[in-house]
Amino acid sequence: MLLVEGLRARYGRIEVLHGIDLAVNSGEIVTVIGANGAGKTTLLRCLSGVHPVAGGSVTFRGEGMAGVPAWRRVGRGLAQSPEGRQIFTNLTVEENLRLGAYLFADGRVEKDMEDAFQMFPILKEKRNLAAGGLSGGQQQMLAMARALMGRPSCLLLDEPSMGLAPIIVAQIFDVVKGLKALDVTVLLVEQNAYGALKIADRGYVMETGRITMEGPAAELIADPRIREAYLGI
Amino acid sequence: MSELLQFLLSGVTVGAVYALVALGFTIIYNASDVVNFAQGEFVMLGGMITVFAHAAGAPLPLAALAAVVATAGLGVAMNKLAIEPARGAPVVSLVIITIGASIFIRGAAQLVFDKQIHSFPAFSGDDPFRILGATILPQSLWVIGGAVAVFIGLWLFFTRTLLGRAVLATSNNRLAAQLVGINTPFVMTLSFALSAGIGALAGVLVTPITMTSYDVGLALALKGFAAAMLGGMGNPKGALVGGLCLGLLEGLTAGYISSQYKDAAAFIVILAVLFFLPQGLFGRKSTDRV
Amino acid sequence: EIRIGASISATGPAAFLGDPELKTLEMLVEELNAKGGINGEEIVLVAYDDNGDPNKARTFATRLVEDDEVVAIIGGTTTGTTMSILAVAEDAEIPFISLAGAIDIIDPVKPFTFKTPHTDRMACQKIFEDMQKNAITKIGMISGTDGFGASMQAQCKAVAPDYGIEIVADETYDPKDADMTAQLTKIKGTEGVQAVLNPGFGQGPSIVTRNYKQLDVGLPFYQSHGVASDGFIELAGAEAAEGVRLPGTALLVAGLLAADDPQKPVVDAYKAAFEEKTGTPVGTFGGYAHDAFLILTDAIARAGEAEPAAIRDAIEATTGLAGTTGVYSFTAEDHLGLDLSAFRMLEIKGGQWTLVE
Amino acid sequence: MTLLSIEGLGISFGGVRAVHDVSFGVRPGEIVSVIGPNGAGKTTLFNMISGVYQPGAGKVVLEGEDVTAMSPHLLARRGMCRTFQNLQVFQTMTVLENVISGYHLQESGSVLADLLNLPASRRRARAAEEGARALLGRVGLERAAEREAGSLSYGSLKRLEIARAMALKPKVLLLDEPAAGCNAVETEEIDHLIAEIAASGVAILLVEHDMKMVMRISNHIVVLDHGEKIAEGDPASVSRNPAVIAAYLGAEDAAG
Amino acid sequence: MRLTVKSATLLGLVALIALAPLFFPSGFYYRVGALIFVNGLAVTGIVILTGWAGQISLGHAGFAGIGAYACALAPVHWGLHPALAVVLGAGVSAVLAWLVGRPILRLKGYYLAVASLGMGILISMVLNNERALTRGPDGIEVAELGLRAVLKDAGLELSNGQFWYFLCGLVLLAGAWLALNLHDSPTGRALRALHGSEVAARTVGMDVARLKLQAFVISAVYASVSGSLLALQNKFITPDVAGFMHSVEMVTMAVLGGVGSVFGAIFGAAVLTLLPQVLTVFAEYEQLVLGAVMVLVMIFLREGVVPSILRKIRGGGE
Ligand SMILES: Nc1ncnc2c1ncn2[C@@H]1O[C@H](COP(=O)(O)OP(=O)(O)OP(=O)(O)O)[C@@H](O)[C@H]1O
Ligand SMILES: Nc1ncnc2c1ncn2[C@@H]1O[C@H](COP(=O)(O)OP(=O)(O)OP(=O)(O)O)[C@@H](O)[C@H]1O
Ligand SMILES: [Mg+2]
Ligand SMILES: [Mg+2]
Repeated sequence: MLLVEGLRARYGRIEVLHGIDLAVNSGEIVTVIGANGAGKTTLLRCLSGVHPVAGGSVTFRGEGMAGVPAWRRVGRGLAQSPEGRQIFTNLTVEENLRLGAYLFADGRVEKDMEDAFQMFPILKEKRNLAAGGLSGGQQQMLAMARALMGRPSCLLLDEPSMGLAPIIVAQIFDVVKGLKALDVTVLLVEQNAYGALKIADRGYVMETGRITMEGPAAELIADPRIREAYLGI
Repeated sequence: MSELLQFLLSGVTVGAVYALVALGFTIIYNASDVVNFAQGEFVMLGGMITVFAHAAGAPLPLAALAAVVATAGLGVAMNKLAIEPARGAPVVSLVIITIGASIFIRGAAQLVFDKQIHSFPAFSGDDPFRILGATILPQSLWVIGGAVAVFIGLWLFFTRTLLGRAVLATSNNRLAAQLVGINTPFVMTLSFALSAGIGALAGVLVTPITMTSYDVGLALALKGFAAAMLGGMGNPKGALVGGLCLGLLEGLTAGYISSQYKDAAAFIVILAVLFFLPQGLFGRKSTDRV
Repeated sequence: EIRIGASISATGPAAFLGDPELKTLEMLVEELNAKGGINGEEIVLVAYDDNGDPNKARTFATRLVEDDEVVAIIGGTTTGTTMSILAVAEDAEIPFISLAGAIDIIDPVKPFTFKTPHTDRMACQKIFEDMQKNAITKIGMISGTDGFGASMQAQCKAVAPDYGIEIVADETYDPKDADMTAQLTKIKGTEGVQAVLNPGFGQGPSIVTRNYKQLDVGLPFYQSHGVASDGFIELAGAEAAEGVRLPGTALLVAGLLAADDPQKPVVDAYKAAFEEKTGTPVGTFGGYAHDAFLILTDAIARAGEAEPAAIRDAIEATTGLAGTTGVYSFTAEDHLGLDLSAFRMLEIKGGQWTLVE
Repeated sequence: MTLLSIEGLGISFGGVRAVHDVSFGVRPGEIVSVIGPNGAGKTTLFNMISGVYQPGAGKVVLEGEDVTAMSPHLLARRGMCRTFQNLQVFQTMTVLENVISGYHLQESGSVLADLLNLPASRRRARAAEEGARALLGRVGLERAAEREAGSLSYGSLKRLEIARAMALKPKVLLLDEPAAGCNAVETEEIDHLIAEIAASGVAILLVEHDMKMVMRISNHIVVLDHGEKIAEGDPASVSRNPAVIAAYLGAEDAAG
Repeated sequence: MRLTVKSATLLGLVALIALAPLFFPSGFYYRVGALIFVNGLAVTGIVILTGWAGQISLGHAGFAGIGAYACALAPVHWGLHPALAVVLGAGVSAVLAWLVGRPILRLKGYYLAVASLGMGILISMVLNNERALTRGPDGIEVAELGLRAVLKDAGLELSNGQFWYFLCGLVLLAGAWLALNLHDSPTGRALRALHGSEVAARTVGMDVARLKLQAFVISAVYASVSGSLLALQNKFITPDVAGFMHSVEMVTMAVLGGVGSVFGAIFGAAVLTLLPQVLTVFAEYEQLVLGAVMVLVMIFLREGVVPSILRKIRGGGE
């Protein structure tokens, strides 16, 4: 589904990704974990096309993504729920959701919106409020819901559990797990490494711009190095 | 009484001119947070192209249409050549680019056309309508009608269409706009085409009243900008109301206080309004939280 | 070669004046060089566009004097730019012929500064003379707030009492205003107004004239020499402009000049040449530049050498030189060289300029 | 003795009660956590305490002085400082300068002295810089000192905010989700940092969704839901409170 | 590192001012140099206000107008020495800035721009319309400063052009030195901080309203002194000095050169002062080329010439 080979990325002249190799198979949930500043967000930004790639290649469903602008990738089914939520603060909650389905504005929008409201009832309550007025966690829910509105075939999630109450975190992980049934592929970046690894099929560990470990999630969770460095157990 | 009415009609005429120019600012602003200082040049081009096409033998309606289309095209070119290549630049830099573009367009217009003052016949003649002893020219009604029509069009566009929301979304958060699949370069192109077209339409409508020459843009843009800010930048309703208020203020000040300080009165009122409503009459408060 | 400098407002708010001025100068230099220049020397015109910005005008004047080493300067489309150039020219002792109206330019007389246009005070006097003839004693004024309008407004107010004229309404408009009906309504409603005078240039007076008609004011209406060109009639519309009077120069009524009028040959020649070259009708302002060039080249020819001091002396010695604006005779006390006789009262009738007698 | 006491604070937005009648107190050296579901009003409560919002009702009392709706910069003078849930760093300044900004009250003199670069002005600036470097060390950002703040990753920015707040040497420190975006190990480091600060006598008010952290370091927990205080007490009692479990913790997490 | 920015800027300026005359082909270039310094001074104020504090003003020409007309009026009406008139102008500008700044600095972005624009237009309108005092749009003469004569008596004979070149150069140096001092001082840092986040600035104890006001007043004084120098140098001044276009020009110079950097902004002033002189070779294409140059510079050096180039050399992020 998604194949990354030798991916390099820079900010100015400083290289922060030094050749990342990574593959996500169709229908899989893959998680990337790593310390602050390891380059996880940068990786996702390269995949969704909002940050230029300095080397290597990204292939999505067999097509090279070089030169394909971000908005077009969305049309091909690659959606991202970005770090820092990035919602449209001046638009209402409902408008945010509708724009989530911008490229697919047809009959199913209303239904998808109902689904989103069911998932996060609070959003329904606030549907006519400018999204900037939402609480941090509510905004995070909105970002997630908006990404789902586009019915992507592959979803890139950057720390979806950040700032959410424990009860909602559990729910988010359930939703992600549930996406599998809908045949949505997920690349999940998480600081809640434990939760992420528990629902993921496979995982990658990233350190200062390199992949240093990879394997089935269950193995990683048991790995003592990971337990010490990321799970704090 | 008839004096008061005449002052009001004068104010409405002028106000409608400002409103039309102000409306042109809203789209580009809504798409990019950039106040386009070349907006006045679009107005100038609308008038000048019509003048020259008309002089070259084209019937007035055709000349006007050509002017609007050509100016919209120029807006697109400006976006492609000057704004898009600077994508990601700070807003002030983009504003300076629009200032540069306006100097460029003015410089080109003075070469392509000339430096004379021009006009063309009013659409429905020059016989004023008389109302209770006061008069208004038919062309003023055209301008007022044009302003209202553009306002309604924009209002529907921004509140009723998904594309209109996509424009708002683009300025609110360009990154997020891309991530939901909005073709942001296209949104920018569209907004420049629309803004330029509206500017040109304004030029076509107001020229029989204000006349035109290669350098009318700046003064019109300045007043249009002030009007848009008074009403609240980005909101079509604000542009319309702001323009009319400004015009009425000038008319009434000229009539009752001092024509010398009518612009002063206008700006003092703007300052006073902003003191109480920092976002203008209808501007929306930013809802970002900490 | 003889280097002549010019700083003209070919663009900016006074472009309406400066543009024909610059074109005129360029045309005349070409003509003169085609005829072999002055005393066999080629004329080189170093012309800069000062945008109507006095600060730029001063910089260009410095450049003309220090860098281009010109022997004389023509220019200063507006009074503001003229005053800036004047200071430089006087310092460097370079003769300078201004194209702007204000009386301050030559009053008091400065050794190296001359000017070709009538002063705005003279325009007021000419207009008031005509009003006096028609027994008008109370008038309303509506003036542009640009330098031209404001200066003439002040001069007219100063000389009005000499003609027994009282200014009972005094309104202004910004040069770029779209509608002046409010001001005109106020004037119209003022007790006892018998005529209205509108000093200004550019599109303002055309709009005022149209609004005047729109409001059906119906009183005698005077414009200034600032709009003395065919373009004004076109913009205001023949119908609205009907009956408007203004002081103008021979240039506008070239066809009506008597065969023995001393100005006739100059006027005809300039009109023909300019209109052929640019395709636009001549106007008063191009005429000012024409006369400045004429005075300067005439003086250089008489001086026999292209030395600033000699040129200055020769200019001051000019007598009976017919230009488009009038017949110039300078003296040590008079650096304008024109009197009221050169101004002609014109009236627009049926879309044409006619002489008022 | 309570250092900071909140008495009946409330506010509403467009008719919706975001916070209603919340009261509690914080003593020096104490860590009080405010927890609750998303949208419960925690950040809004912080905004009212720190003077960003004007409370619709109630009082904020700091060291016996009524400081309700006082401008944040005056509160800072009285020893209150905070961090933000939605990052508020000075993006174009260097990381070091961001922290030095925290010394503003200690280092700033008159503008005139600054314009003329008088020795006094320089001396203060030097002292601030030394202090700032030390603080960067404590949050693990010493290596990033000269970088532009905008180029840091999310988690690093969170820590930068803490360092900046510490620079004020506050008496009361409000931390809004300091560990968001940090993994378990990094969270633990922040944990220790907070505990250290509290140990030096600073009263700490903490909002955090990481229950492990909250339970570990809080002396006292206040639970909000729908803007109202639904429970309060020590960690053990709160985590057993059925209302809290239902509204916030969920069955699973309460256990682990 | 940062100390070198300051000393590099100052050394660069000193070298430029001192050495440039060696290459002047004629006296005219002293005039251009002096204009660059005058504009550079005004723009340095803009750097403090806009570049650091992030507050946009489209009305600073108004303060230049006050400075200029103080020099035109005070010596005539109150017999003040022109040098004291400069101080008076700066004082009036500062007081006005303080009064106006308090209400309008609450506004943000374009709203502040339009409010300051209104203020500038009001000032320019008074200068235009109060003929009795200012002699209206045609302008007014300004008294001779007289310092050149004093220098001559002291044995230092300079041409008019040279005198103004070095005087304006010295004032600019002083202005740049003060501004650079400010940059790294607590106040300067606070200004830059509130630009980044006003809320955060408040919570670390910065009195944001007061800081903005200080920046506004300081930049007004810069503009005022620059206007005074222009008036004294030209010995004649018109209300154009207070016009909207002059305000726009100041901002344009600053942004073009790099609004966050004193050297950049002065560089921008130099470019935009020189360009019209260079572009005269394009005759009627002048405006066209000027517009194109501005657009191209901003496209390729989007943060302004100097900061963009520095960043390219250092190789920082985008
Ligand atoms: N705009 C930028 N300019 C320069 N460097 C940047 C920029 N954004 C990020 N970086 C650097 O790139 C590296 C990777 O950052 P990134 O945001 O991808 O990390 P991350 O793994 O997502 O961290 P976190 O868990 O804190 O979100 C970091 O060293 C960071 O400082
Ligand atoms: N400016 C505002 N306009 C409208 N509603 C607001 C505004 N600020 C806060 N609210 C509402 O008040 C409620 C409380 O928000 P607050 O940010 O305090 O929640 P929180 O407890 O911090 O949540 P989280 O854990 O998600 O950060 C929310 O429902 C929010 O929508
Ligand atoms: Mg990240
Ligand atoms: Mg919160």
